[in-house]
Amino acid sequence: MNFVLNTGRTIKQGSYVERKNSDGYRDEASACRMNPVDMMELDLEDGVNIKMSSPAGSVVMKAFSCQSLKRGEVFVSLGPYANHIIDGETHGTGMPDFKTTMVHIESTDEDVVPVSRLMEECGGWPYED
Amino acid sequence: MRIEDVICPFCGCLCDDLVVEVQGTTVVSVENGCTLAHEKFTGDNRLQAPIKRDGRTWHPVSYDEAIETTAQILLEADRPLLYGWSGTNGEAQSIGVHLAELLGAVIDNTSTVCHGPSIMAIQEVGHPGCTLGQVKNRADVIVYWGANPIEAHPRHMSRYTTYADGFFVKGAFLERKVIVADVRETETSNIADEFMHIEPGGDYAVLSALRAIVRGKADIIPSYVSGVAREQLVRVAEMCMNAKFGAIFFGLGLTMSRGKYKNIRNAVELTEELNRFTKFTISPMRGHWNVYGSNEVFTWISGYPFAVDFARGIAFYNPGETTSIDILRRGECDACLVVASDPGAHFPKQCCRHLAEIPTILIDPHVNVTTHLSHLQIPVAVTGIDSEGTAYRMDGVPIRTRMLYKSRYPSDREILEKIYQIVLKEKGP
Amino acid sequence: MKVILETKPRKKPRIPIEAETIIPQNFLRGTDITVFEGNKERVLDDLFYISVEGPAVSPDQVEIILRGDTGMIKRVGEYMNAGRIVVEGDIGMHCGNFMSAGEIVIQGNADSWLGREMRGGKITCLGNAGHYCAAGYRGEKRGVRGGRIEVMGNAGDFTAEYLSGGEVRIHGNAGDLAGVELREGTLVIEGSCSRPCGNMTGGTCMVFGKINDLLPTFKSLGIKEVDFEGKKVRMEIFRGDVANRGKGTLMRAV
Amino acid sequence: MSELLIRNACVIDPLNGINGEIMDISIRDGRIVEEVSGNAQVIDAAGCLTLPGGVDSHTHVCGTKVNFGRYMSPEDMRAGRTARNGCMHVTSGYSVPTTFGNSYRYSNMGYTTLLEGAMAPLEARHTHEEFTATPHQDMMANTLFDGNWAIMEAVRDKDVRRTAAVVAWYLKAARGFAIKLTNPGGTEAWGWGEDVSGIHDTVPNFEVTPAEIIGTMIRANEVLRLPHSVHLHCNNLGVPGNYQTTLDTIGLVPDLNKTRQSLYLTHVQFHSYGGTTWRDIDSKSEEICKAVNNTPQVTIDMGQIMFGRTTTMTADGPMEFKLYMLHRNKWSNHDVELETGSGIIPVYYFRKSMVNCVMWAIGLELALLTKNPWQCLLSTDNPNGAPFVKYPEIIALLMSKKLRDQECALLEPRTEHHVPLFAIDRELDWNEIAIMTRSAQAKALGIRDIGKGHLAPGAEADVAIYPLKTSEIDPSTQYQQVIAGFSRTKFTIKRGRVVSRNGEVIVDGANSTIWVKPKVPEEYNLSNDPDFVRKFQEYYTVRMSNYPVQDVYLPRGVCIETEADL
Repeated sequence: MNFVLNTGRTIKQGSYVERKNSDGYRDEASACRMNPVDMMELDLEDGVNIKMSSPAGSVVMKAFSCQSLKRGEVFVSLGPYANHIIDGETHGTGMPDFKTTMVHIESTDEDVVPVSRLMEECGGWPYED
Repeated sequence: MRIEDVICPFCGCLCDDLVVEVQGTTVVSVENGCTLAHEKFTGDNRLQAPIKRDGRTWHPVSYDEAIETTAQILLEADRPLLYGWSGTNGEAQSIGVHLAELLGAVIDNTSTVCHGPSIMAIQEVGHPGCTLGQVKNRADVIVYWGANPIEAHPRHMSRYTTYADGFFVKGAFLERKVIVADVRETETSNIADEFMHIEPGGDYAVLSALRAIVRGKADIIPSYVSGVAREQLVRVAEMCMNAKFGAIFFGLGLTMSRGKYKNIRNAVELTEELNRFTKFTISPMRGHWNVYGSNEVFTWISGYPFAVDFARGIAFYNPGETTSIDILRRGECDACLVVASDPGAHFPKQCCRHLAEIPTILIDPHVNVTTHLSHLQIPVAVTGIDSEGTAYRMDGVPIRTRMLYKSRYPSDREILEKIYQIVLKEKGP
Repeated sequence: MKVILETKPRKKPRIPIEAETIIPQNFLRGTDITVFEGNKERVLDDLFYISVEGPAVSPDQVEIILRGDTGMIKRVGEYMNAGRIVVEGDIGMHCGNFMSAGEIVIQGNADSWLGREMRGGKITCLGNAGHYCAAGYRGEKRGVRGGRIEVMGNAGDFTAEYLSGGEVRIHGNAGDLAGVELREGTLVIEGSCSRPCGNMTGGTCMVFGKINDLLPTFKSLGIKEVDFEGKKVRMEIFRGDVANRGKGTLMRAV
Repeated sequence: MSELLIRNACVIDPLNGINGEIMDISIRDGRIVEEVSGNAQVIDAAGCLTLPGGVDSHTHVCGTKVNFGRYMSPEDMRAGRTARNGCMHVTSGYSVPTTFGNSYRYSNMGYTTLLEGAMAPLEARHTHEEFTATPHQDMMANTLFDGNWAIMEAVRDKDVRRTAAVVAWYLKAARGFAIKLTNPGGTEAWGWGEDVSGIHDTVPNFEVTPAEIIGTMIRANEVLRLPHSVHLHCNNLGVPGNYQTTLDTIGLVPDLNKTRQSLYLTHVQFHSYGGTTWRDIDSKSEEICKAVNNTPQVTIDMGQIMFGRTTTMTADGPMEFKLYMLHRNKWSNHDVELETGSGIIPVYYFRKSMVNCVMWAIGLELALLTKNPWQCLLSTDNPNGAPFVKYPEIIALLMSKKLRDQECALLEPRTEHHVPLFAIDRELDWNEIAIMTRSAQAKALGIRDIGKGHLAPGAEADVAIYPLKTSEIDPSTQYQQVIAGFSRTKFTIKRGRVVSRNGEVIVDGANSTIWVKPKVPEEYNLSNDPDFVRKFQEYYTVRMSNYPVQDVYLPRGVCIETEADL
């Protein structure tokens, strides 16, 4: 099923801003809030893993129901998970489409990977302290 | 030790009324601050010493070696990018711009992924704004557009708007009307007197419609504009025109959605139109603490607030071309210095890939997402906690942050100054 | 005189070349010209195989042929006032900026800001053009003021932003907000576009394909027959943008 | 010890009564001295015109509003871009250049001391930050009090002493130099989108009039014994018929100080309009100059406009909005809580516009009709009337009737019937130009005693040597040489060091910031005043302890302490 992905700040994401390698940050940044009816249609339980994809890539997140979202719209706090599927195209403005990216969502058995693994996929190497 | 009137180094509100209790080199309690402030002050996740990566192993290096390596990487590059700057003070930012002009580098700040489009709009139509105290003391109508201060700027409403009593508005909560425009329901929209629920990407059309209504052309507006009923638009326009003092605050909902800076331009022009009837101001909700300071410092030195390209010696500016996202996406730069920010967390994957491909150096107190993409990280003191310097509030008011205790970390200013001196020596005066 | 510049292989091919010096008038004095590759100033010879055929006494007798990997070369033809440039492949950003006379032909695609703030002359792009094709400079109130830009393929977003004179013709589709802030002059889009002419204060825009998300502040004046290149075409005429002065004309083929 | 000897200088030093004498100037450790040793570095001035370093007593070069002018104007930055070169930093911009651009260009014109015309105390830190990035000039900041709530309350209570105490507190907090009033009362009214229309209007909610604010501040200024007088931007700027407001204001001024004026009226050109609309606007420079000639206790500056592109910026928020409604280009406004406001718009002054031509003529008329050059200073209210790089052209216009006639022939033809300029024959001489560009400015600002604006032993060694042989040039016909000469010094010397030479900047520079600290008795220290403190904490959004500018922002601060008469 296709959705419009919106990203933005959440207070929880903000409070983990200096601890981006923590489980708490991972949980918040990979939480995809969805309209409960959409979740029903995709047969998703609260907290199950989903795979979100766009032409730019795909990433595993967890789905959470959120009454206040309209059908067809999903919200993820800004961060590396959402950025895994947002394209770098800026339309000549310098700003990517962080608020209006079309994505596909399906259920998955794959796990949410830690932030450091996401960066490893980009060619980096995890630093563990 | 109890320190009063401490300035919070988290968001653009720059609240300066915190009371912080310090024991040795640890903050043990924070009064008056929001959750974000509390986390910022009490966080204990500092990187201990400079680290360097050789292939797949990380190992500690000395500050001197880290500084020397950084300078050499920058000197060797044909198109270095110096990115970030919002989490540090003006004094460090100033060295950064001078370093960029010396190197012929591109220097950009985090506006690129927050209010860069707001700046571009202001460059087209200007900015009727004010300091936050004007709003607090006078405003009877507040508009939050594509902004969710309860999550992003938790004390904005209590210090400056909805709940802040002022000289001419003694009972703010009762006397002030709040209008919220957003594409989703939020904690902020829940307390609004009027909530315009706009379809994603529809802000430009709604703003155009409001402008037309204010110009007396309500008759041509269709019955729904991007999901908002014409009746509501007329009602909102009248609330604004009848305000004694209105203030619009807008967030990334306008800067990041379809049309980008043209949305903000439209909002600014609506504000200008409203000034024919009453007093109206508009202000961006600057997010990342001292990001506005980086715009100010870049401007007085180079003439441009962000995305400045010194490749040809002179300063050149063109968002979409000289902005970090574009330079990284196109794979242009061949070295990157990241200061006081985290592009790994906030840039699209394509950009992160390029950061991993080139020598990327990170100057930041914490292990963050960019750490994993870097080849070298230099930990520094946190401005506002163990280092001091100037920061600009979202409304342009400059405040000097304090050093609460002396730590073992050097400041970013000291590190950058040393890098600058090495580069200067190499490049000649 | 014909100047052929063929690119040499580069170590870092993704670093843009800033080549505002590549304009016909500069070659009258020979090929001793420098460009920037990133922050390094290079002589033309470092980056191109150069061959010069025939003489010229004035710039209008100079034709420059760019050949090879030219997609990262920026500002070719900036401030050009005579002569001809032919790009056999793609061309980088800002081709033909501020150009006042002469001709540029791009056989491949053009990157963003093609013919930015052009004053006169002619640019033809046989492929697609990027964003801000025929647009204005940041902060400047007037964009293209004269001349003609023709794109045989598609153009990106903000096409002909701030158009203040001259003629822009897109044979394919244009992107979002085509003709935004249009003031004077003519924009013709044979294909489709979205939200055209936001905040226009004058000038004319004709769209022969589909208009997606027409802005709510355009007032339909009905359907009329309009002369277009000697033919009669039926168009729906809109006046707009009434969010602003509402003195512009937007037409949609019916 | 560093020594410098300037040989064979043709010196004009009006404050010391020297007019065109060929002499040597000796400099040791940044000061002028009687003589230097044989080891001194020697500069041969070869009979060139040598003046004290230029002083601009009203310019906008640093601070929140100036920087916003840059921020919003990438199109302005396209002009004037230079690459880094030696010790010169990158510069950009024409009408609002970068700080280094301002500094180098002023330096090339021989200016060594600048007064930033308007600084909101709340944002003073910003001004001081930019001062440190303006390396070649000593800097001072006028501090805005026009809409200050504590001031208006004290004025309402007719309490000159409390007014003085408020001024003292803010000047010290802001590290400011002098009192600036911009459209007094009008900026507070603008908080509600309104304005005042004359000096006897009442300011909404504060029950005071501009006349009362001006009158009380003039007295408070003398109570505090500040070096400079009140620096006033009159009400009704840019409005046809506003000359009456200006005359009313001049009529208010008592003569309270023997060493300088009691009121400084800035950019008076913008305040000398007759008529009732833009159609019948005419010049009232004769009336204004008559009043100035009869009121020696006032000093004015011209506020000359020059044709072309520039940016207007002022604390006068309502005026900028009116101007925006005329130009419809872009408009920025920035109201500052409890204090003042500001606005910025880009403008273009056209020769085709009769209004602009009248404005152009008025500025020149003010300089030519004011009898005493010590009372009328050369300025463009940079960049409002024109960027300061136009000063040499203005000098030439004042020195040459022939050049004026040439220019007048190009004006919109109706202009002649609206201005007296065409009939004015006066041509200023070198000495008068020296007075209007440095000596009178130093005197008006009250900085003569710290060694500014003159070249007697003890003075700061700020010297401008121009490639102009006054004995060989007739300025009334050779105005092109005059323009070229004043545009680029042979040498600009700042505190004994050559900072620029033939238009080239040769050292990095290190300026001073001059500020004023009035000492008041403890009972007048408002930090201890419960009412002041309570209102501060309730209505400002910055805590009182975070408000004052820290010393670290003035790395080379020069503090002028005064003993208040309280």
